[in-house]
Amino acid sequence: MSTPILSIITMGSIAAIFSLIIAIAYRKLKVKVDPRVEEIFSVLPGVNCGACGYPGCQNYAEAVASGAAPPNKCTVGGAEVAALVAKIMGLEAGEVERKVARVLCIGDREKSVWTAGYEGPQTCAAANVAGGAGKACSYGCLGFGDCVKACPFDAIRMNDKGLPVVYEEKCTGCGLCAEACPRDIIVIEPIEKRTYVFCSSHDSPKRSREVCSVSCIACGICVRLSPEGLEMKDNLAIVTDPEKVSDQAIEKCPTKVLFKI
Amino acid sequence: MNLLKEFIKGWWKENPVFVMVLGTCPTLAVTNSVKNAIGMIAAVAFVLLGSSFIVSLIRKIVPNQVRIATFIVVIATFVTMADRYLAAFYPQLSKALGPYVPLIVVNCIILGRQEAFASKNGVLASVLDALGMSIGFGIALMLMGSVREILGSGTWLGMKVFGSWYIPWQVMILPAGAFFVFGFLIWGFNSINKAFAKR
Amino acid sequence: MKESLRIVIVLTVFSILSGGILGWFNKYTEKRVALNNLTALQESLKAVTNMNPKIEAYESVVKEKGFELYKIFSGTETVAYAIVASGNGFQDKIKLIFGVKPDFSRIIDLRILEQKETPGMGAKIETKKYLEQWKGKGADSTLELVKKKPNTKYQVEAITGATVSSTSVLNIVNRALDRARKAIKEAEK
Amino acid sequence: MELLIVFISALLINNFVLHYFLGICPFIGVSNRLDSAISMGMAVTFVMTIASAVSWLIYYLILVPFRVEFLEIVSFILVIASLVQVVEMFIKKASPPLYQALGIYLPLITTNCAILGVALISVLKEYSFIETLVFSLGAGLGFALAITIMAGIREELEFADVPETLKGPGITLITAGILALAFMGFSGLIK
Repeated sequence: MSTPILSIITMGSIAAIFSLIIAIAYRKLKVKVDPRVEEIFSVLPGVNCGACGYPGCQNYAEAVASGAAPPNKCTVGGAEVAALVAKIMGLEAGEVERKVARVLCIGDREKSVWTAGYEGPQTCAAANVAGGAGKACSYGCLGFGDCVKACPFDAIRMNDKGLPVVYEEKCTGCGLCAEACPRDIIVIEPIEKRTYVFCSSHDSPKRSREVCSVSCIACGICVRLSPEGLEMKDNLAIVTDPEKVSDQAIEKCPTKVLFKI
Repeated sequence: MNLLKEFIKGWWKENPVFVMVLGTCPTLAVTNSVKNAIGMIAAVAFVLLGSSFIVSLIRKIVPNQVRIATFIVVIATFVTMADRYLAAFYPQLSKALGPYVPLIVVNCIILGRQEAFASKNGVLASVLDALGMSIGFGIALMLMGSVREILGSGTWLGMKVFGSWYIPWQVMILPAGAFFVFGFLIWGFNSINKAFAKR
Repeated sequence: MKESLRIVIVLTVFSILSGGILGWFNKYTEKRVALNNLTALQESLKAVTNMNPKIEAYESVVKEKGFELYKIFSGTETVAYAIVASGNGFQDKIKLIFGVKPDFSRIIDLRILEQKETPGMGAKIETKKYLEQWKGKGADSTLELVKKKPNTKYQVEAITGATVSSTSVLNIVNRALDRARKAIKEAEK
Repeated sequence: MELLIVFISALLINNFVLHYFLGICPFIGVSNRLDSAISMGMAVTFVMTIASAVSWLIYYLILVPFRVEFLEIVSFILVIASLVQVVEMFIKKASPPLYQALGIYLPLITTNCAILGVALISVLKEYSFIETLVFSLGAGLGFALAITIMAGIREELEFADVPETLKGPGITLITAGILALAFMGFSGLIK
């Protein structure tokens, strides 16, 4: 018998035996799996290269489905896969609209008071531990860009005055920047919500005037003008319903902290 | 999904070796000389193109449980053809590459591209993507091969680069050197990307 | 049931297809590969016995794992023996071939076929300088390694900085010689 | 005695990761946590031994008699892929805790160069069945040893002041280079 026939028989028999084993195993060993894991796994490249730090895509899919892992750890898949996975997870949470990051502080180097220089490690986390790196306001943005480093989509960048700026079209609302910010001034909100009090300081009116020229000094004018849209909580006005915030309240705000982007 | 982007992305932005760190086994193993690197690039390119073409054709009819097994059989067929061809017509190169030609079967790039791309997109896109990835792989291997050969044995493709005053830096041909060169190249690669990203 | 049937059919069909293609493809390359191996063997035989053995001029006496013995003829009379032997080197296997006079008095020449010794040090066993000295070495008793210039035909000079590789080559040759002598005695009985 | 030499050479001298460059992808990817590295090492050793045993049987019982040695690549990888698929299904069903610790690495193993590498190299070196088993055990443990050491080092690296662009694969490879240098010390162990 010539070699090609022999090789066909060999390959055919090996494949037949093993595919039979797989088929039987598949039928007998069926195991119920969370449908979302299947859905995410189908989107992942399936290279099982472990670059995401998880040993294999199946394990990473399970981690994302159970919420233990962020949707963008798959370097091989890059941005498209991350967006897809985020969508699957996002979709799962019910609302359809996209979420974006908002930075609730506009006190950059010029507008806020800095009482000391800082030589320590150039990260917000370290600066925050070292007493706020000389920034008088103990709630405001330190400007060392931990959020920028954390963002895998390059959707947030520091402007020249040391304040992070969010690029809405790139932001997938994954929340990594919010996690990275030691002062928790970044919030993840639906994209439609555009009116905020861009300050997170709970200092007393006197103290907040001293430390920053664009801080919420808890004067209460905006709350009085549109009570349904705003609420004063511990010396800081917070927007509860963006539609109910009247233009008058925005004009009347003495430090121009309440506005619509 | 414009096809040009698929083709170009494999060259630098999503270079399979430096960015996705796939296919590292041959990258480290055969780049002790540029001649071997070229041999490996040709083999991988042939296999990647062939299998991407076939996989994108058959992707609809393969059930999920045997997806990896079937794709691997297709890839292995191409690899065996490449291996037999090299052994027959280029015996020196086949001996130099040794066990690494058959190991292209489990090369993470090829199976990666089949699973991530070819099994989800049309034929033309898959072939273009495979071509792009092969070029990216080629660039990476040529870079690695040249650095290691020039430093390690003072020659490039056999031609003497330095005069006789240069004492070859032996470690570059050794496995340890391969790791160092690859590590530094990735470092350089990331720094360049970061610089571009910043602007 | 249908699903598992599909599994079996798809995988088997593809494997058969691949088996067929490879079988057919192999038919073309097989002859060339065999030819390459044959010419490689003849090259090495010629190199170590500096005779030009035409295809029918040699005969394989012993072919085992790690040891092969060939008898070289010129006309009908045995002109030399060629021994292929391999053993553990510094890093990995070393495979070498050497020619011996029919009466096992002298080694004609020696070539290294395969080695993965450390480049620059152990790898020097492939250089001309090292291989030259093997010509004419005594083959009728065990050879020994010396660090300086050898003065008898049973001494081989080691490569500085690669003593382990040099000793390995020496051990392989000594073991191969003993084995060859035994094989020849049996062949004559 | 011969078996010990084969074992030691696979474990230390020609370590599969640091000398033969096999199994680098998981070596870089999964070596950031010690526990996952150890489980990965065990899973690789476990499948490697079975895979090379089955491959040896196929080679000497089917391929050689039929003189179709060129099929070795296709048949070995087919066996490995199916074996991994079945073992994964079996462990997932039999004991989920074991699957949690070990099974999740199994799909990773099909694309692992080391497994096919062991099978091919043991055929290349014409090892007997016992030698192949010992060789693959040594190779698997060598892989596990290398990846565990690397995981230990990388856990320390988390706190080191590594330049931004060097983090991830870059620093791992340079550390692996130093490890490879250290492992070169084992050469010449066997005369």
